[in-house]
Amino acid sequence: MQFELDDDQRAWLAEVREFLSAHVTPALKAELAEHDLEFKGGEVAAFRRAIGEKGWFGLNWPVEYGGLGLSAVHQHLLVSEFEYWGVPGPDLTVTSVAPMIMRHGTEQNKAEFLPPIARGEMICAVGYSEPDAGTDLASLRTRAVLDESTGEWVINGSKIWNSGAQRSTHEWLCVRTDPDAPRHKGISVIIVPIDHPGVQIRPLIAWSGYRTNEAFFDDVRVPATNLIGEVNQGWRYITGALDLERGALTNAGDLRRSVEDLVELARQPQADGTVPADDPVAVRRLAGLVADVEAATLMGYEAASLLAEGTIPTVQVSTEKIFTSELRQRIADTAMDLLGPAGLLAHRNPEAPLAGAYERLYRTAPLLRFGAGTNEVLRDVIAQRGHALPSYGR
Amino acid sequence: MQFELDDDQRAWLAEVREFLSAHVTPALKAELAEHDLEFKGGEVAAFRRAIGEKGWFGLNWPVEYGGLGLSAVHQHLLVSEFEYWGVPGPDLTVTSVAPMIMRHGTEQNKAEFLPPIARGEMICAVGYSEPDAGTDLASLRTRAVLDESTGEWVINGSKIWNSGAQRSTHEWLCVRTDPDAPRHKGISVIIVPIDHPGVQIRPLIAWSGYRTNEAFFDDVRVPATNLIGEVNQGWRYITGALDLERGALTNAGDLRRSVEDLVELARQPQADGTVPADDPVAVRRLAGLVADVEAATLMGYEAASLLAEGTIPTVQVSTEKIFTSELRQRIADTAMDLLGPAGLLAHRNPEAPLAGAYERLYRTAPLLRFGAGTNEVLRDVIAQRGHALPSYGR
Amino acid sequence: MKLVASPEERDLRAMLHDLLAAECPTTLVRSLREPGADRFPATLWKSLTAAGVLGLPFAEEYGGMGGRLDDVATYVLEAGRALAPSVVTSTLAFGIAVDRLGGDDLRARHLPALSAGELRGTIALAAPGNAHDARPAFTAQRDGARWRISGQAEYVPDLDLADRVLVTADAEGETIGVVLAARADGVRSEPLDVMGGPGQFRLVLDGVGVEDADVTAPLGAPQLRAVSHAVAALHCVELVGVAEEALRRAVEHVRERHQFGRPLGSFQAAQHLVADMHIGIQAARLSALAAVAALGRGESGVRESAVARMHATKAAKVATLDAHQLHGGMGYVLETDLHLWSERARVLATLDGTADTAASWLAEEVGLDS
Amino acid sequence: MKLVASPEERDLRAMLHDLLAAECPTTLVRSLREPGADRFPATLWKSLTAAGVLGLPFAEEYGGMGGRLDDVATYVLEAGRALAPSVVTSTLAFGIAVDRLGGDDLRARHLPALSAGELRGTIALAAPGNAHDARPAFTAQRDGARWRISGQAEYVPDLDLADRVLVTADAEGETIGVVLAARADGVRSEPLDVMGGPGQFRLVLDGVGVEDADVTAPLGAPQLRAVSHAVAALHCVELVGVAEEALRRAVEHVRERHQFGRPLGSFQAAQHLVADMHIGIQAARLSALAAVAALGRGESGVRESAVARMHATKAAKVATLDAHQLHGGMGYVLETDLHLWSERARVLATLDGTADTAASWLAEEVGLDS
Repeated sequence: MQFELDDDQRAWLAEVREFLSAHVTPALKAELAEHDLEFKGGEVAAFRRAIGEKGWFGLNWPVEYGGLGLSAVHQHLLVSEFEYWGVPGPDLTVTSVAPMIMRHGTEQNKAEFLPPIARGEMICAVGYSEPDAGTDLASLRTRAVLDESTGEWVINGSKIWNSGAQRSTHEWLCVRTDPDAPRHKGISVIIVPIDHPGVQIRPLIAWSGYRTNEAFFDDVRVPATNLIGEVNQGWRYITGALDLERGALTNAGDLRRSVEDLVELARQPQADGTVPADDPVAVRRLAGLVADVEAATLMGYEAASLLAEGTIPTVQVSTEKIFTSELRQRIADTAMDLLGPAGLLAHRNPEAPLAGAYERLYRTAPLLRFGAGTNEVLRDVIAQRGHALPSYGR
Repeated sequence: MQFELDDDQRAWLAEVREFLSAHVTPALKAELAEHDLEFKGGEVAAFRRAIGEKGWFGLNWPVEYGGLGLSAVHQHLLVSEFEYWGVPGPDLTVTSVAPMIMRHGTEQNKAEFLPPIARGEMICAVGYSEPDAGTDLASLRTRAVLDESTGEWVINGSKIWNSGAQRSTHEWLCVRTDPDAPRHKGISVIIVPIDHPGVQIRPLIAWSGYRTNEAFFDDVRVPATNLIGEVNQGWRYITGALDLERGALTNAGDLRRSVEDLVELARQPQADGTVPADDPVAVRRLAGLVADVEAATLMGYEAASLLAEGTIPTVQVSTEKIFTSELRQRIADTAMDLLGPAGLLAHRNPEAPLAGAYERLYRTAPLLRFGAGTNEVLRDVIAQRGHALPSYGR
Repeated sequence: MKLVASPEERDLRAMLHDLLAAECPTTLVRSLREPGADRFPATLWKSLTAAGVLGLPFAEEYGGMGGRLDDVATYVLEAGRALAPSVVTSTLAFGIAVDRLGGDDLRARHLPALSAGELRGTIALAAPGNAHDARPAFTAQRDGARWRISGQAEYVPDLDLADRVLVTADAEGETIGVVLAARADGVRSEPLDVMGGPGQFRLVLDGVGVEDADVTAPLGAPQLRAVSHAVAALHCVELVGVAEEALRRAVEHVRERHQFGRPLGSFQAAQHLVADMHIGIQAARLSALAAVAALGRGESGVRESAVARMHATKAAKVATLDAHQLHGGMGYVLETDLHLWSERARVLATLDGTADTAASWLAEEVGLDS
Repeated sequence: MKLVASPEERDLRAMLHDLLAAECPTTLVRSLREPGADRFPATLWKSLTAAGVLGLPFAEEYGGMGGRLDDVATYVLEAGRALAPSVVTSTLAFGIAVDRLGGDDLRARHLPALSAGELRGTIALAAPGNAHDARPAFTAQRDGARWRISGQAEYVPDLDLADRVLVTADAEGETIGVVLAARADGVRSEPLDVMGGPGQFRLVLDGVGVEDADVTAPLGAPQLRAVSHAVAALHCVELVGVAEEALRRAVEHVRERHQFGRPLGSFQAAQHLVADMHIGIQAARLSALAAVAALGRGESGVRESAVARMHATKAAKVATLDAHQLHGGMGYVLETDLHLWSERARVLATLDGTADTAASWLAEEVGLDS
């Protein structure tokens, strides 16, 4: 095991930081604070173009697919650093969808979809969950039927938690193509352009202020070739993508920043003149967070190292996902405790410490405990896949 | 709700304390420290006789059965106070076994067994668990067959965690009397004198140093009238007894003492001159324990109040049992952390703080998390009985 | 010692539960926090007045119900469950402060109107984030026959709706209580935009003139603390109500929602989350009611108040956050309302002091202050 | 950065695992702690020597294997799992201290014998319960050509088995390292009866005479701390091994044990206990190895050591106690051995400092010391 960055990794990180120094402007931060990820055009869009120009959307793709051929560790370093700076980097389209197309897609899938993804022109919303099937993806009911006469898939159904649909170009849509097969066997993945007739998006606003969506599909028709890989094999593709998604979602870059900022804030006098860090109990809690972020960071490096060796580290990523999501909640709660009443001030209040970052984090944190696989299901995964305990029939 | 002792309760508590002041001698404490509860005769035996003379073994029994007819709250006050003083009080025989005989026993059962229990002459070991059936009592296999020719039950099988058998006079034995009935339906309770031929006791020593036993029954014969209540109705009797047992086991009197002693110890200079209570982090942890003991105490009063109204407060007692058993582990761990290396010293070491009480508590604490119904099963009970969540088929 | 509700207590709770269920739906709660909305719940206020809630703890001679502080707790528990607007509790807190700190005259002038629902009040008695710190935030200076009050206090609840506000002021070394008209000359109120919407204010007094009749006799710190702890203990009870409702909603959700072909609530992991919420709430409920009882008996109650806060803040935060976990996405979108309880929990868990703050009160009580 | 074991690391671990599985059964562990037993595991010692364990981190010129501190960690992890007698780690700690603090002469005199398994040692470098406090416990006074060493230290491991002990002494304001013969005149050793049986001692020196050749050059606090933290970090790795074995045993038990007609391990509550043990152990394992790596690279490593202790102490205590929970009564009786790991966990979680102690090191590192 090597616990230090090697020369190549150090140089890469320096390049990423240089890019961020140049492109993370106050205007970009202001737009993000105001619009989160929801704003079409403007500073965020320009920032995304700059990332695309570096080729970083496909940084860990093979060169043959237009990627840079860098390793999962490079990817991890970049994503963590973007998180640390609080800016959006490569999203699920490049980190989870594209790898599955490379691994399982037909030659036509690859030719048709990978180049626009690499250019940042094709962005997918991920259509897995349905109103009546949350974590239990395999019970999904959105149907796709092949119309032999036109060679088109005809899709009917609806999806929920369809995040980013309002700024996406396509759906990476999970559908049932064989209603008679056992639950996991009749599922396929189909790419659906979001501007197609019959697709409708309804916003859902989360506690965090984040916008997600419901998506409705009413006799939506797409070419047969929009099916990814083989028919009725979709379960494998989405579970693979989910593992990658969990990996991408569970870097601790933003948590490191949150804790560093909190440590710094705790050393400053508050409005009433008290300094939180003068209280040894507060210091003890902060030290606990620092130690947890260090462990989370190491978990991230371990998962990336395993990915770089070609394995999908399901158990490690589940561990990391649980650990970081519960840590996020501890950070938010500790911060609000330390800041006292001032910590309740919301972000538009000019007196809010760090522009209300922790008040917001408290509202954001719950999502990652249940999102991307509930922590309960992932604990089952650790026990069953990591320690060969028997399934209890879920 | 009344959060203060009333005059009657205050007078009762004063009487209990007066008794303890008179009878808890250094000799008694020394014997307890050396022999725990295991020593036949001597100071503990004399102490038990004194309790019997007060009539306190049957303090909450109806007067018709030779009891004092006092309430469950009186019982609770006494037991908590005995725990606080660190001396054995009324044991399971009087707090769980006898009430079940009163409630479900035949007239002959009552006449035969209750008077000697009240005098402290009949002490039962509780024979529930078997080597292959721990928490899952209903799968027990010890058999009792009625020999019609002699009118005797013939018993074969074995029991584990048969605590106190070495100083008991009888077994309160749970046996299968109808092997063809569904699991919970063919179970009966039979009283077996421990000195009967065919009964054999093998010691098992626990991590705490406490002695428990395996008990073996090889063609043991007892009169048909030793059957408690009705045949094949035993499941009801033992679950009722178990609820009472949990209530009796989960008073927080000893925990209150542990925390008070620890607070006091933390204020004294240690061998190296440092005072644990000078460290605000240590103080914060101690304050947490104090707050927890207060809550545990209130839980105990609530359960006793409900018992006094005639209900068996299953959910409340489960709550209290989980809370106090996990608190016990926190107290032990906190104490060892606060005392540092000196906290590792075992009780025979003259330098051990408080005669190694916390080193021992650390070893004692695990028992009550899994004993008397594992905390996992009791959490199921809270969810299913307290909140009507569906059984998952255990 | 009898920790079972009496029939009277059960009846009162049931009555208040039904009243709030009927007249304080979440649609009302939500509408009151809309930007620019009138924050006063006029219809509900009327019903609560009619039910005697505003006069619960005051003597009958002042138009009150002659109840105990415990009865106020019964209301506040249900208020927490229903997220009843805090102006009711703030007004009760004002009344309790007047009752305990003022003389007959102040009582007679305010409590009857208050019990009749005709007067709304609030208090600024303790430091924000520390109910045990009752040092006066204001100063009082003699100006002829009047007093001039100056200074500022933050996180004063419902100041926008109050007719009167009770503050404490340092009058040349002595602490006095001062009852101000909330809209008198020299009173400035600035909204603080906190989690969960409006309701907290900065109160700035710039030489506000008051008569001797509006001022209490000099007050000792223990006397002031007994009031601020009583209010804090009631807030602990409110936290318990918030937690109970979050638990109830979570249980209802997992009973109904099916995943993997069975109710979510049949999974042992879901059941254990529920059990842990239940355990935390039990600890909080008993210790919060014990604190109210002690303070209602006129004891200093610091120990009980500290214990209550340590349990109630934790139980309410855990219950609301774990309710989110049990609801999944379904509880995370605004339209399903759960966040309303989560925000109330976090706000109430902060204002009178966090668990760490309360632990410092408790440490002092048990001789562990160093 | 590559957090995957190399083939060489995997091979070394497998070899040590097999060796200890064969030669360090719990019967041996138990027999060494019987009252009055000879605590030296002669046969195991021979095998470990033959496998090169005693010389792992030392240069080949001193008869060592020329390995890194990370390789010692590989041994210690397996030692934790097997509860290998601590005399091995104590001797390695002595060697590491001589290697890092002593000059060529001290190294040449001790490391070859040590690598060959012919010399046993221990150290008394840091305060009990605080690896970061490396102030000398002894004083050294000039007595002609010799030094006279006096003072006492507690919780010195394996002093009964050691030939040499390295202590630090205050020599008129400068700190020097001193290598003593453990049975020299004036050396007194008193056993401390700690949890889990013998193994810790009070070392009392009453004017013990040593030559200049047995004394190091003056040492700075950072240099001393680098050694005490290296040893503490290795103990963290040992805690991880202890935790891993407790988890392994618990998993084995719940896989085999049936209750309610199904394996205990099929209950979700059991699976979640296992998952939480796993998560804690992962945090501990990675941070402990990171600390060893940092200290092996010659960095101060205080931050990493603190992080490792905070995770490893918790993970090992939780894993052993939850293993008891999963075993129920079956793991609570002495004859099933589980308590051996539980005791080792609690002892190791105490000696170099608790999580709270380590947190104070970390706070200082991140500028939070007040």
